[in-house]
Formats: sequence, structure tokens, C-alpha cells
Amino acid sequence: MNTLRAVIALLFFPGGLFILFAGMAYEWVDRKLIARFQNRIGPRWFQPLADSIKLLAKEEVIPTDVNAILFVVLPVIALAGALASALYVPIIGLEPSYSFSGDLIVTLYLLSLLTLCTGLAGANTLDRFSLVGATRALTQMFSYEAPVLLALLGPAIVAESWKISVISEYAKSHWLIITQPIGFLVAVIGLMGKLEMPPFDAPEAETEIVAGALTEYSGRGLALFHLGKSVELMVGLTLVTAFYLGGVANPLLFFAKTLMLLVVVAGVQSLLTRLRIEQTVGLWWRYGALLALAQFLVMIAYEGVA
Amino acid sequence: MQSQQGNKFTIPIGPQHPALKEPEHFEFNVDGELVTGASVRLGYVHRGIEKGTENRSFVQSMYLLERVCGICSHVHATAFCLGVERLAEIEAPPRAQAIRVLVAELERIHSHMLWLGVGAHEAGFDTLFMYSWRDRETVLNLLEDITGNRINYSTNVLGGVKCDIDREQAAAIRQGLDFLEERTTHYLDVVTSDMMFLRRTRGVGVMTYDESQRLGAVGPTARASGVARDLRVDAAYAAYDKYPVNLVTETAGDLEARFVVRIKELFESFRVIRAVLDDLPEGDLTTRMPRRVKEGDTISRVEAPRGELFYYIKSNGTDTAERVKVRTPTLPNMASVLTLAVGHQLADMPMILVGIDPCFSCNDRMVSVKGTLDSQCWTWEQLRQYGIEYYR
Amino acid sequence: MTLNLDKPWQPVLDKIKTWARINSPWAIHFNSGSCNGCDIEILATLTPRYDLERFGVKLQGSPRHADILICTGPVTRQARDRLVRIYEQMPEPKFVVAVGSCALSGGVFQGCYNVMGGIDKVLPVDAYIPGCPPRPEAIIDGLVKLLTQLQEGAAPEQNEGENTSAAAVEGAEIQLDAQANGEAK
Amino acid sequence: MKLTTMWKDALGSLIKPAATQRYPFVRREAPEHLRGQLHWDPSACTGCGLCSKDCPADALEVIVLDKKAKRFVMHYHVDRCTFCAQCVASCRQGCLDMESDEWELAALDPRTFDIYYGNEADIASILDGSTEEEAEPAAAG
Repeated sequence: MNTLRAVIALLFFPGGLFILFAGMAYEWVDRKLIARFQNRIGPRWFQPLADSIKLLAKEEVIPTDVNAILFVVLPVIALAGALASALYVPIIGLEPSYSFSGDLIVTLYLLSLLTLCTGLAGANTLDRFSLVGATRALTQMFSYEAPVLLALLGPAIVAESWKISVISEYAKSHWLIITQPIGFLVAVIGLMGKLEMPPFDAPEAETEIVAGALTEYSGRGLALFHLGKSVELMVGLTLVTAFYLGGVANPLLFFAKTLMLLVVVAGVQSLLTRLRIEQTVGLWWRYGALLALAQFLVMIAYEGVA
Repeated sequence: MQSQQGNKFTIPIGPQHPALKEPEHFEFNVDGELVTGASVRLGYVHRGIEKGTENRSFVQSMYLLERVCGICSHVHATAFCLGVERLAEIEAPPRAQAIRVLVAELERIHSHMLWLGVGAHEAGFDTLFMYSWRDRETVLNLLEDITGNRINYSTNVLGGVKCDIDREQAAAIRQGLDFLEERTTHYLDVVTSDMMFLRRTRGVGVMTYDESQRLGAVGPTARASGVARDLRVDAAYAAYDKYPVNLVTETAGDLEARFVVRIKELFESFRVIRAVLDDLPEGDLTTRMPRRVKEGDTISRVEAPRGELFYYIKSNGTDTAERVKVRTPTLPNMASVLTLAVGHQLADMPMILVGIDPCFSCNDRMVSVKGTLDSQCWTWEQLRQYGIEYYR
Repeated sequence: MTLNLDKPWQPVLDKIKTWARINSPWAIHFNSGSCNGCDIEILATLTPRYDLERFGVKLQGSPRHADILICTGPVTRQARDRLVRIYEQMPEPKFVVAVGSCALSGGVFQGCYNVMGGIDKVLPVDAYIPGCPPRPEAIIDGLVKLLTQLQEGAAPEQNEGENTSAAAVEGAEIQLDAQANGEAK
Repeated sequence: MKLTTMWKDALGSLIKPAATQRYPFVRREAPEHLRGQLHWDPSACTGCGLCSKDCPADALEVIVLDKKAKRFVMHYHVDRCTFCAQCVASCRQGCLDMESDEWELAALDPRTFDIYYGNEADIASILDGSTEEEAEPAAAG
């Protein structure tokens, strides 16, 4: 029955369909919250679904002079990376479907795949906005990846394991947001950077470079990138909640926690002005990385004393 | 127009670009994220309005000229009306002049709030954009209530105005102004103290006093650099001598100063509108206007929300103007964008561009720089031919 | 893409497609010579007072992402080619909405030497919204009328798609930047 | 310098209802002086044609069939109209009226923008008599 279980886990729950729909639901909540913060009504509940179906059914224009195979495959890899990462995290507070020691590192790299693919996709098309967008996306990735890794390793160190399930089990009894507030902040902001949300949306800043790396994508490719992003939003929220906000719990409570986190994220998105790319990098390396490191030192010193 | 060319990577902005709601083609040479050169190609919105006035009567021309620009439509019509009225040696009744001032100031409010929102949108601060546009609806509602249309009010007729202000409308305006004043105070706080927003505006696109004089900047852009020039004060037209305006200037010359100048001008507008409502002269709305205008030529200048608007009108004694020349405020300001752009980040380009409050539909006039074209009278066919060749 | 109409699930698929299209019209806006009165009214429809996001409308920057081309203003000689190129860059199915009197017929600019007339001189227009400028409510009204028509008659829309797809392929073959601005000077 | 300045607005609007009007479902009453579709009252018209002469966009045509019998037909092009109300100001008889709340003029078919006002029989005679002449502008507009 192992095979059947694997198929179900991959296609329906928690991978595959479930995570796609859940991701779209989170995306809707995000958009709706931003709209409410801006005193508007905002999109209807099925908006991300309609957007995705419409894009999938739309003509896909493949520009000439691009590597057509890369152009088609990159969005698939991006979505696959995001979907695969869902298998290792405690979606809606349930035990992860698969688990092995060191899966935290694998998950983080799977999550980076989306940005990498976006960057490659942008560099693949010859459009100038895409090129600038790709450069910015990769620059931003190099700036937030290290601090975020440090931030997520904080819980790993106190839990003395690299396994997501063990860390979230440990976090159940320790609200790490209290002991490691800086790590929490860096992780949340890092998640926003990963998803290129405002104020870290310089790689796809509409008023400067149209749609960044995805300017040339239409139809299916765009839909897959969008879906990948919404899946990553869900996975990222789950990860941060599991690590910092009291670990896995019953699904309802866990869901409520992720929603609370989403409110904070949406608030930050609507209240802050976009940073220039050099300001983003400066922010991460000057403050993010240093603060996370400082927290490490304090933690290690504390452990040494205790 | 060009400033410093290099053979680097070129980023085109426009004709279709989300930062610009109007088509205009800018090219920025960049070295990484740093802009090393900028050039612009104008003329996408060139429609041939000045020539168009030559086969329209004065009445028709007024509506054509009102549509030079949709945002500052009233000032265009006012400038034309004041000029033609001067040629015809009549004067609009005082009540009409006061209503012109009132609508012009309401329009200034709508234009500045629009700009505040667009500026915030370019910086990626959509919440400010949404709120300022939400509040802008208040003034648009007032305009719709008074004149019958939200934009392109068509308030003016030659010799007066069409719409009157009754007591109910006056009360509605006062009420709207109270709300707007409260919100504007809040926005002044936002643009001067929001840390993240200031990171994008403070010290960006600095134009010193000397530079603004050299580049010939006008309007709020120049006033943000300390140039105390405002036609409403210097050469009061319509009823501005009766309702004096105070000059607003800032000295920093950066984007923040431009935001502050425009927001402070809003307070001035509120004050002027209240003064007009308090002391609205009684009387007729129009005087009789002859269809044929006496021979002669005149210059008419008004202060548009973006700066000095200049009209030259020549009549040959018929009901059609022989020549109308328009100089709009965006054209002199455009030079400053190209100069300021060099040395800034690519991310600042939309902000610097929008900082002058560009209005390309105003901007795209045919200008003959001294010596480039023979000075002669061009016929409609010649112009069309020139247009076809130029745009090929 | 060939449609095999024998498949029993085809009608259901078509219905889902139509539903998605109607509920997610992404728009791109191009001003081909307007006085920008209409432009700001289109922008105003996105702001809290009117909030077109209620209907799923998003203003996109790239023609590749858009379904609806919202045109304002009469077509000037210089903007004509850019307008056509933007239309060609949009993926199928695509619709054109002309906003404002000038976009419908040239309006006050009829007879100016650099104006070619309304949008439908250059592109096939699906919905016309008169007004100078139309109120934001009128723009919403026009969009809703267009979407209602799509819901009722998917057939004419498909025909149109076939007609214009040849042009789209041609457009794709030319090396195009995302924006119609790589023009030679 | 504050980190954010608009949080009060944002949080407040979570509680307050949105500023959005439910337009196509709920129709707000148009302001009194709103300039909508033009209407023509033939009773006082003298057929002077000042309205069409002053129209900046050639949106009006007064077709005089019989001046003595006061048989006029007004041909109104909505798609050209700029809603400036100059015709209303120009008309000395006060036949024209633009203050209407008919502003939902959007259409999918441009042919609906050609509007004829007047006696039905007169309109029919014009449409029959001048199909050839009218054909071109109708197709273009």
C-alpha cells in the first residue's frame, strides 16, 4: 500500500491538488486583505482560480530567438519545486508526508527553485525588462537566502535536529517567537522577499520594468509561475508558523495561526513603499544577516552557560 | 532631446508602459542599475490642435483647446477665453470671473491629488495611491455637481461661464473642502514623515535654484527649487486680484519638496475657494459676445496646475482664429527630467519622471527651435506630409 | 490547438473556459492620442470608489498578460503602429474596448492633420463606450456589457479569434520586445 | 520619521465598510446637472442650425425637410458627441436639453450611436431617401 499512499500524497493530499487549491485560497486571502486595507472590496473568492484557468486556456506565445525548451520547461520546474516542498512541511498542522533527517535543507532549496527558474526564464527571453527583472530577482535571492537560512536554522539548533517534524514537535512546547524574535522577523520578511511581495517587489516592479522576468510569458507559463508562487506562499507560511508560532497543533488552530501571519504579511505589503534593489540588499546584509548572526551568538552563549 | 549618450544597455520606457499612462518614448542607458544617459522621443499624442483651430470658429476652438489636456482642461479654456475676450474688447462679468477662479482651483485640487496618488504608485506605495484617489472623488463629485461632467467641465463660454453656483452647491463645496482639508493634513504628514516613502523621495532628483533657472522649469517643479514664480500672484488674471493667493515655495528641490509644495498648494486652494464662496459677486453669468472678433493679436497667460500656460491668439477679423500658439508647462519641465535622470538608479526613473507631473498630451506640440525649420506659414497638407515623414 | 468536438467533456470544458474568461479579464491600457481625461477615468475605476477588482479586472503592464485592450483617444499617425503591435502581442482570445468619444470616431479631433480617426479604423473593436470622458460607472457598464455578451454567445467570440489569430502568429514571428518600443529611429 | 504613517487608515478600513459603490447592482442617482445624452424638443425649433454650427465635433445635423411646415429631423451622433453642451447654450429657442441621467451609453454595436429625433414618418423618409448618401459615413462611424 506504500505506492498507493505515495500516489495519493503526490497527487491529492498534501501534495498536488490540495496544495494548489489551498495556495490559491491563501492568495485570495492575501489579495482580499490588501484590498480591505485600501478601503476596497477586493476580488471575489474564486478569483485566483478563474485567473489560473483562464491563463491555462489562453494562447501561449513563444517568442522567437529564445530557447523554446527552456521557455516551456522552466515554469514546470518552478511549480514542481514548490509542490515537492509541500511534501516535507506540516501542511495545516498535520505530520509531513515524508520526512528524513536534513529535510529542512532540502525544503529550503526546493523553495529557492522558483526564484532560480524565474531568473533563468527572464534571462532566457531577450526582452530588456525581463533581463533587468532576472538580474534583480537573482540579486535579491543572494541577499535574502543567507539570512533566511540562518533564521530557520535557529529553531533547528535549539531542537538539535535538521528534521522539520522534530523541530515542529519541539516548537509545540516552546513558542520560539518569544525566545528568537529576530529570527522570526527575518524569516517572515525573508518569506516576503522570496515571494517578491511589496516592499520587496523590485524584481517585478510594475512601474519600472513592467512585469520583470515574466514580461514575455503568457498563458500557461504565466499560470504555472503564479501557481508556484501561491503554493510557496502557503508552504512558507506553514513553515514559519510551525517553527515560531507554537508548532503543529490541531488543524483549525494551525490554520488560524497561518491566517494571522498572513494578516501581518498583508499589512506590511500595503503599508510600506517599495525598496530599491540596492536598499533591499543593504537591508538584508547590513541588518538581516547581522542580527540573525547576533542572535546565534546569544543563543550559543546561553546554551554554553546553561 | 538628449543628454549624454553612451553605448550601454538601453532600457526603453514607453510608448506603452505602466508607469506612464500616456505614450511617450524614453530611453535610459544604464550601467547596471545606474542611469548614464537619457533621451526622449516626443510626439505620440501630437494631434495637430493648433492647426485644427484654423478651420474652426472661436466657439468650436474653445472646446478643441479644452481637450489639449484632460486633467487641466479648464485652464486651457480659460486662457483661450480670456485672450479672445480681450481681442473682442469685452469682459466677462465679475460673477463669471469668480466662478472661473473657483473651478480652476477645484481643478487644481483634483490635479494635485491625482498627482500625489500617481507619485505614490510609481514609488510602489499603492495604499497612498488608493486613499488619495478615493478622496479625490470628493472633488470630482463637486465638479460633476457644479458643471455636469467629472473631467472636461466645459464651464467656459466665450464671454462668461455656463454654470452657476447656488447656495446648496456652495454648502456642499464647503463640506467637501472640510473633509479634504483634514485628509490633506494627513497626507502632508505621510509624505514628510513616512520613513520608507522618504527613502524614495528625500534627496532624489535634486534640482537646485540655479539649475531650475537654467533649465527653465516652471510651476510647482520650479517652486520646489525655491523659484518664487506664480502667475496667480505675479500677473493676476480673471478674479485672482480679488482673491489673492500666497506663494508656496520650498528650497530643497528634491522629490520630497515637490510633494510638499503641491500639498501645501492644496491648502491655498482650499482657502481661495472659501474666499470665493464667501464673497461671490452677484450678477450675470455672460456678456454678449460677437461672433466675429476684431483684428489683432494677444497673449494670455494663466497658471495651470503644472505651471505657466501661455496662449498666443491672432485674429483677422473673422469668426476663426488665424493663429493660436500654445505653450504648455510640461515642455519646459521636460528638459529637467533628462538632466536629473543621469546618475540616479533605474528604480528612481519613474519617480523623477512623474516628479514634474508630466502631461504628454499637453506636451506634444510642434515646436520649431530657432533655425531648424524655415519660418513660414505651413498649410494643412504640408503639415500632414511633414507628419507622415516624421513618424515614418 | 484542435478541438475534437466528439469528446463528451468538451462542452463542459468550454463552459469552464468561458466562465474563467468572464471572471478574469485582465486589461492593458493604451493611449493613442487621447487628452488623458479618459486615462485617468480608467485608472479611477481601479480605485476604492469603483474598484474593478471586484470583477477580477487587473491592469497589466505587459500586453502578453492581457485579455482586453482598452484604447483611449483618436489614433494619431505615430501611435498607430504601436497600437497595432500591442494588439498583435496579446495572446488569444483578446478583445478591444474603445473608451471615449475620440476613440469611437475621432470626436473633436476629426479633421486635425495628424489624426486618423477612431480605433475601429485600425483594430476590430468589441465594445464602445461614449462619453467625454465617460464616467467610471459608464466604463464599468461597458465592460459588464462586453462580459455579458461573452457569456451569452461564446460562438461569435471564437469566430473572431480565428480571424485574428493569423495576425497574432505573424506578430509572434517578428522579434518583439515586450513593449512596442524597440522601434528604429 | 515614522516607520509607517498610514496604519490608522488601513486598520480603520478593516472595520469600516469599503468606500466602493456596488455600481452595476446599485445605481447611484446622477447629479442634477449631469450632461448625458442630448434630447431635442421639436416644438420650438426654427431650424436655424446654430447648434450644429457651433458643435465642435459635428455631432449634430439638423435636416430641414420643410421649413414652413416645421418638418425637421435631428440626426445625433452619440459617438462623436463631446457632451460639452455648447448646442444647449447656442439654441435660442431652448429646444435642446442635455441634463439627463442617460449616461450608460456603452454599446457593442456602433450602429446604435446614430440617433434620429423627430417625426417618425420624416425619419423614415430620410432613411429611405438617403441610404446611398448615408451609407459611407454610417459604415465608417
